[in-house]
Amino acid sequence: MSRQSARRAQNRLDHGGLVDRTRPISFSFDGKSYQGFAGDTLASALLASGVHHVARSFKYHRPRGFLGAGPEDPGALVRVGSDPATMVVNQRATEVELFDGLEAFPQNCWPSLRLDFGVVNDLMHRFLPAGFYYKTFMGPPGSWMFFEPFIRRAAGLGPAPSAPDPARYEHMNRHCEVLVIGSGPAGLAAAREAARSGARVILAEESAACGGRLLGEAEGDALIEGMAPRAWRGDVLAELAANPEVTLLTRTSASGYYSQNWVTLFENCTDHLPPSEAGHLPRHRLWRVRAAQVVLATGAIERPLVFHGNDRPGVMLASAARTYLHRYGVRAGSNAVIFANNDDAWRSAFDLHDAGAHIAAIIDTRPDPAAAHREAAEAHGIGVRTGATIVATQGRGHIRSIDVAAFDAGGVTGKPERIACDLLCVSGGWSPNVALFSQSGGSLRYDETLAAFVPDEARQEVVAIGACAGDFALAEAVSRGVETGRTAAREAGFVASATDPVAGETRDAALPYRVTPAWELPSNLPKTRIRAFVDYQNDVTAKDLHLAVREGYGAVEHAKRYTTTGMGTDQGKIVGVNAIGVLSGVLDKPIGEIGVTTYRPPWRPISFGAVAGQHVGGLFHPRRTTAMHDWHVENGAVFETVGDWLRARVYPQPGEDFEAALQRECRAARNAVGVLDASTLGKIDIRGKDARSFLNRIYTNAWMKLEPGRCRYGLMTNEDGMVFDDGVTACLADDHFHMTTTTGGAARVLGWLEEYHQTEWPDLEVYMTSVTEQWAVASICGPRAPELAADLFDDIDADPERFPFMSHASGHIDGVPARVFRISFTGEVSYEINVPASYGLWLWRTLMERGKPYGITPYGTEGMHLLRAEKGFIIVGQETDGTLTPVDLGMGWAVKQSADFIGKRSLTRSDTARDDRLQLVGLLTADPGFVIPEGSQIIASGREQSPRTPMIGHVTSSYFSPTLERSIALALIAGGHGRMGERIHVARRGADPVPATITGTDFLAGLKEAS
Amino acid sequence: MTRYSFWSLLREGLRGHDGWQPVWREAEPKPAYDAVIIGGGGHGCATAYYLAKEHGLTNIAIVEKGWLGGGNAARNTTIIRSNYLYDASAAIYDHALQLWKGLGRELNFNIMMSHRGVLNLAHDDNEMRQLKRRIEANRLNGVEAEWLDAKQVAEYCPIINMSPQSRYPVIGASLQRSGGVNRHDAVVWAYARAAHDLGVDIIQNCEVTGLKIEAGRISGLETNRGTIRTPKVASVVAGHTSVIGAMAGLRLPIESHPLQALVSEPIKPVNPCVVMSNAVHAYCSQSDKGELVIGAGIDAHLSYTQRGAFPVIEEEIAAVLELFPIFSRLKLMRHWGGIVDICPDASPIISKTPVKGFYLNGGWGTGGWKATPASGHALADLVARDEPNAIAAPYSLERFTTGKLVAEHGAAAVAH
Amino acid sequence: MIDERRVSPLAHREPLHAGDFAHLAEDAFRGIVMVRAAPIHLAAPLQAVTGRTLPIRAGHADLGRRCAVLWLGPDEWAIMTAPDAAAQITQELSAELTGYHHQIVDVSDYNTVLTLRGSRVRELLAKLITIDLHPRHFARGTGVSTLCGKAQVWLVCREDETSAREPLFEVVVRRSMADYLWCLIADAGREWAMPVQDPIGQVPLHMPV
Amino acid sequence: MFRIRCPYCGERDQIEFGYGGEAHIARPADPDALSDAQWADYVFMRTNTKGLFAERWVHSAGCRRWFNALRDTATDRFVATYVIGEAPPLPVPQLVPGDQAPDPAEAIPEEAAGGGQR
Ligand SMILES: Cc1cc2nc3c(=O)[nH]c(=O)nc-3n(C[C@H](O)[C@H](O)[C@H](O)COP(=O)(O)OP(=O)(O)OC[C@H]3O[C@@H](n4cnc5c(N)ncnc54)[C@H](O)[C@@H]3O)c2cc1C
Ligand SMILES: NC(=O)c1ccc[n+]([C@@H]2O[C@H](COP(=O)([O-])OP(=O)(O)OC[C@H]3O[C@@H](n4cnc5c(N)ncnc54)[C@H](O)[C@@H]3O)[C@@H](O)[C@H]2O)c1
Ligand SMILES: Cc1cc2nc3c(=O)[nH]c(=O)nc-3n(C[C@H](O)[C@H](O)[C@H](O)COP(=O)(O)O)c2cc1C
Ligand SMILES: [Zn+2]
Repeated sequence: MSRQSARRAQNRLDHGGLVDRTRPISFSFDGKSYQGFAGDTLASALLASGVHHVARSFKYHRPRGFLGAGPEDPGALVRVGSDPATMVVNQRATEVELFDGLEAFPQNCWPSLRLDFGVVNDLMHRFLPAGFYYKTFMGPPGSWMFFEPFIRRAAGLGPAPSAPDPARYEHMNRHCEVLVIGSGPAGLAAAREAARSGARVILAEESAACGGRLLGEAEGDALIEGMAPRAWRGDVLAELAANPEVTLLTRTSASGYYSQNWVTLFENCTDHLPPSEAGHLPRHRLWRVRAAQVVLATGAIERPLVFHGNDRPGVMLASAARTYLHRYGVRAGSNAVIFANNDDAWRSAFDLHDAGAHIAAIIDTRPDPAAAHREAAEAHGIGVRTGATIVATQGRGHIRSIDVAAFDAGGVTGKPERIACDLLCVSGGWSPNVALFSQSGGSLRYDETLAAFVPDEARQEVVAIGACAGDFALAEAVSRGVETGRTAAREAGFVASATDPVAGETRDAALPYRVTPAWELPSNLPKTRIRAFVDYQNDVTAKDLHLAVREGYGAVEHAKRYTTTGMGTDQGKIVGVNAIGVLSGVLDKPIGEIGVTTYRPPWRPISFGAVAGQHVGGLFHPRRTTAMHDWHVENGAVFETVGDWLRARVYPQPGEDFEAALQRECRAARNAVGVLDASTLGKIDIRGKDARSFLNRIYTNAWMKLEPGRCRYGLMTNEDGMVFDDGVTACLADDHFHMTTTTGGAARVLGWLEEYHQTEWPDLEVYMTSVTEQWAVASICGPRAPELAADLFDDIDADPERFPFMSHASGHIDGVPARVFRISFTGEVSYEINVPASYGLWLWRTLMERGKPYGITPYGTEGMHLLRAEKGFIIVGQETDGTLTPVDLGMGWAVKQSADFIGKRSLTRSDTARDDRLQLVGLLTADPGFVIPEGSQIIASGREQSPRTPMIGHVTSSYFSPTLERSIALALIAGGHGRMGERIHVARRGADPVPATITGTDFLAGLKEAS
Repeated sequence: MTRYSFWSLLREGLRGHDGWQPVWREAEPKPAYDAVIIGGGGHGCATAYYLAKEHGLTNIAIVEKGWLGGGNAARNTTIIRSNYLYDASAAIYDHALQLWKGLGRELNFNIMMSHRGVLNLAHDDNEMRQLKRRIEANRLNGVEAEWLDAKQVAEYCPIINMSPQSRYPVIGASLQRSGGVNRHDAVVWAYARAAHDLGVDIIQNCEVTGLKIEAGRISGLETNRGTIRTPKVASVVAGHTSVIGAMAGLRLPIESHPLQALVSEPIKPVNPCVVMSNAVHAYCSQSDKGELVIGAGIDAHLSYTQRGAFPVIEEEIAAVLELFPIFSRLKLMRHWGGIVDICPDASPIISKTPVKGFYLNGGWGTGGWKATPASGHALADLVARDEPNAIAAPYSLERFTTGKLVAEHGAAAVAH
Repeated sequence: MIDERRVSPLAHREPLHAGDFAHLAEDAFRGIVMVRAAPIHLAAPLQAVTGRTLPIRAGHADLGRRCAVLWLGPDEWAIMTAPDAAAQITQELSAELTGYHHQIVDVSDYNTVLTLRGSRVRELLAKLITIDLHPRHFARGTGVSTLCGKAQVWLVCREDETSAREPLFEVVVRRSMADYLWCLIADAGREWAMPVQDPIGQVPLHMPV
Repeated sequence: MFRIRCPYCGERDQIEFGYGGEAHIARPADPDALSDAQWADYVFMRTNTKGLFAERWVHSAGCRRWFNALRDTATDRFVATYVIGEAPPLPVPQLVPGDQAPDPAEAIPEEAAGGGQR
């Protein structure tokens, strides 16, 4: 141990607490190295070395120390780590566990913790009250844009990380009969009893060790079931550990309480370990627990008092001082003042005194503290001031002294007296930790005697016990724990003893809890100078709350939002009730009527990583590949994603660019044979005697007469009459169909069919089953496709005469079963060959080999798009956007009049039947070399107007057609079907509109006529 | 009303801030008003303000069942943009954007309107095609919008994951530079203060429980604080539109869904703009206080609880980590939900109804914040004149009967 | 003998081991047949063709060594069988059901089966599956349709012929999601040092300039 | 996150289900006989009840069956689930005027409770 740190660890006791003095740990803070022990937090270790000032507050950059000793602490936020990928900002020093080599840094200060220029905000504080920014910076539109960056830079706490996180995170789903949250005496007793029934029990404890307040208090003559409390705790933990149905989770906070007893638990798995010891564990784990019964034993949180100067480092909750003492063996000061409005806090004076500290004074705002305490104080030689308050404190980075004076309802009455101290223990009473109870939907009630909100009516299967329920006595906590554990197990259907007596007496070391609230304490200073902090993180003072009320923001939710009280990373754990108390004083309204602000999850900040779990990076969303994928990769395909599918888009050959490859592929399909991997098309097997009538109701066109062996193209519309999918369906037998859908629409269509069948027409005898992935599909097309097909099939006659367009056949290829459809999306003779998917790669390789003599060329989705555009076929999702009817698309021929179908009625609504709707047409630019950018808007005249130019349509697809050797485009144009031959213009940014002529959509037809 | 300015702040600073006046004073409901606005959210307060200011109707009241601005106004992620596809949408949202620009000054309240730019990312060609179509339509409609290629995206927002290996590689984006965010609560307070200053009664904790209709015409309303007589009622209650509609016997084309949002802990400025992605399904900006403000899709089920299911939050965060892997160690600080009123065509309703004197403003769904000034402006005009102006006309209830929907789905697939 | 021309969805993956804690492998080319019919019509023919009893309640499965029947819905079952048996079962069952409304589809190529063995498999799966996997609720003989990560799967718990203590879990997944699921499960097994698996699909995409 | 009782599979987590909106809206037998307004009523208009509400769900990741549920949309409490074709086990108020409807959580006998109870 270096001399420096030896000297600095002056506040460490040589015995007591859970720290392991045989395992020293070195760490650094703000560039200086220190030593602590295994079991320390960063806060306890720094306190042991006499360090109080560790942070700066949000707005005024005031020095902050340790107010609490756990997750409730609002101010002691640090950055842990220096690597841009693994550092963590805004960590509570009171929760960071020490490990060897830990590096922590102050944040929100510049250039250093001690000398922070941000302090100008503090000097200017008179001009920067709550909401000051609403009242200024309102010049011309640009003025806020000028000031905003300064405000933004001054705000925020820690710096943003700058490199991706290498850590892993995961979820864990669990079901249990009883979930116990919190492992104080109440939670331990409940978990033990529930577990004895054989029920599955999860006990979640936020801290590194179980025991709750048992760890933070002197044992005195307290007993639990006849044993010393820590020994009892040891026994219970051993019993729980031995039970295989118990999951005991430490460093695990219940973070959210959702519907039907679904609770998330946030487990820190490795943050407390040096990186070398983390092994394969995830960094954090989010448990997603469904519990039949939940027992909330989350304890209570002490609150500070609201008085001038209450925010200096060295001001600490009375209970936190005891926790540092008894759990960590650290005496947080050597000359302490205790300032409280309740009897409980006096224990800090006695415990610190017993630990060798000098107690400079006990100040109680009440005239009548417990007589027993007063006697004990006298016996210890501690001066006591009752009916008094602190009117000011001194000390820059650390408290040096306080001024105490008598007061009454009218204000300060006596002359202030200065008392030196290096620790000020404050207590404004205890607030049951009701956050989770409230999240569960339970209501709260203000309890006048406890001066706190307590759980009232539960809305889910949840019970609050112990301090969380406002039962602050140890005996009560244990007996309620025992009883609740048993009932919870019974409610969950397990047998738990109703009568087993507990082993022995339980009694407290503390006096019964008595408090007299004093929400806002007076000072003798001029009002403008008083700064009594309510929210220590966001720098909200009592005065800010007064201002809020004066300005009409007196409703508790308005006050919160106007002043930002409770909106920091602590979410007002410590200060929430104080703010309400202050408001109640200003508004002169009972606290119960003011109410609380809404408790929202998470109870404590939890990492984004844990929330996302494994589902990030390569595992974010699946990428689906076809059976032929490997071939595409080996042959240099570039891909695109369609839905979740990866599809080969073009296959550029060495030296070829995208466009050249595309043109080559399309020419091959028109002149020889092209082959496309069409496996991703949705496929649905539909069977039943009513299958036909079912299709007739689903598709816009007629299906009653389609013969077995034949195929038909169909459109589907929703009830609004708008096209949402299309595809070809083959009739395999009179009662048996093979439907295809778009790649992206497969799941939706199957769902659609099932929905209508199950909910509207359950009387129809029809079953559907997805077969999308049963079949791998290679589609060959082109003038030489029949020759290749003839070579290929064992037992199907490929001749287009005998195997005509829009028919199908089943047969074999080299003995492999195949379903072949003579359908075409390119205008060329095509064979869509389906084989069982495991043969997909084989089929593809076979095609490439046998197709060589015919000039087979694979083409990708881009070629497919181009080829079909030449033919004028639509792509749902490219030509359509959910606002087009079959008629708009020029497919009125596919709309039957004979019978109803989904969406039919919508087509005749007055606005849907109008003929000036957008309609699908072809476009030929005057300049055949000019390819219109897709998405271009179409205007009537050759000049844009100002300020706005009316639009008459837009371009949906556009290519350079290798077949026509010119550009072509598909477009939607208002009333387009009636405007054939009309000249329109395509608008362009920064250039003149381009003239083009409206044509039909089938560009190949034009070609045929011309030739 | 004390005017807010740098100087008044200075003066009050020296005197302990004793001189500030209430932004509005609580009013007791009067027995009768010339018009009553139900709902004290952004749209309701704006409506009252414009009614008073532009139409001189000052004997009016806003009745709010809870605290002013406590509905979606309090909960929204404040994304403001006007680059909508259709003419009708461009007209109203751009009108709003123009009004936002001078609103702080007009209302003498800094609403922190930050025109920091909104990026809509494209991850595949189809998205690119759609965005380009929209940008072109915007341009011709006189709405500011531009296309950024991948390199420009990386320059504009350097923290976006630009790896071509990622599941949703970024291939470009549309950018509206004048889009941005503002301070939601301030907007409500500012409108309320200005309306109050013009004589409007602002009545909180006053829930409308029934409408009085006589011979097909509105004559007043019932509240938990008594009956109010009035010839004109405008319902501006967002998620509760169907509930008020039912009081007039109307079934509406609206479903109310939870929409959730969340904030991270505050950090120093890192995200310079608003980033939205349809495919990944999330959006993210950073507030002036430093929290990342994140949102995404609605919960599928109907609910009035202002709560949604946690998996939506999980997916939202996973999506944000796809766009910004560097955020993984940041922490979720709070998440919450609002009740949004979804119309089938993702466009709002600003309409007369079969009941004379009863006007509806609703169906803004996940994206009505940005419209607040224009929505209030158009509704005020409708209430005053009993005829929709050009901006409101396309948003009548009739469109669901005739089929003339304003289908902005394509343009608004991600909630915001 | 499996036809050598066939390629299974996970042919590019080797079995993974994480000590005794978890083993992951593909059981390729299993025969799988989807059956839809009314239970009263199906029970006897199923017995006749496969020798199995028709499970009629959610979560129930009749798991034989060669042939297993899973309840998937009130009129929907899956038959999982040997690689070469599916076609025959399809035919025979269709024949038996002639005259009744039914649908029988061979989906052997649609799916593949992942098998998981080892002492921590329940825990591993619980990272990805929300149903209750405690042995009291998910014992041998249970089969359900549920979600595993983002993949829809059938999860079956059955006797493991290689271990008396631990059951064998089968996860049936559609072929295009198999690689995703494989990698996801391997990642969930990281805790027990299961090797890292990179998902396929890291391929060149066309990036417009 | 809800736990929903599928009438076929029992209780499963919400993520396994898809939502289908208001229940018991029968598709008109003869749409052509309807006026534009009547048709619009079927396609677009919804009760959107605040309170006890009959709605449709589909167990999409499980048995793929559609079913109906009664849920209180003001509290998210599930009251019952039942198969398609069955009448709701409790009368479902249509056009609930605001919050004046009796609080269904109070009005519903415990034994009618389905989802949410063990
Ligand atoms: C999480 C979330 C994120 C969003 N993000 C964006 C975004 O980024 N950009 C965007 O443009 N939009 C966004 N929105 C949508 C936007 O918030 C809303 O469209 C808009 O705020 C609705 O208008 P409002 O402000 O008037 O509504 P509200 O603030 O909800 O006002 C309606 C008021 O009516 C009151 N009311 C209801 N019933 C009664 C009654 N019976 N009697 C009296 N009063 C009643 C309510 O209490 C409420 O105060 C978001 C919404 C949510 C929930
Ligand atoms: N005399 C007094 O004035 C007074 C006041 C309050 C408490 N107490 C004492 O405190 C004890 C109360 O026992 P208890 O068991 O009710 O409470 P406890 O405070 O002993 O234990 C609560 C436990 O819950 C944990 N916890 C809180 N929130 C959590 C979360 N979200 N997730 C996981 N863990 C969480 C805490 O870390 C803590 O360990 C008794 O010993 C009682 O005498 C006394
Ligand atoms: C843009 C925006 C920023 C917010 N920032 C914070 C914040 O910094 N701290 C906080 O606690 N809550 C923040 N909130 C959330 C509110 O506290 C609150 O949850 C929200 O207004 C919904 O209200 P409720 O939770 O009271 O129901 C923010 C909300 C919005 C809309
Ligand atoms: Zn089911």
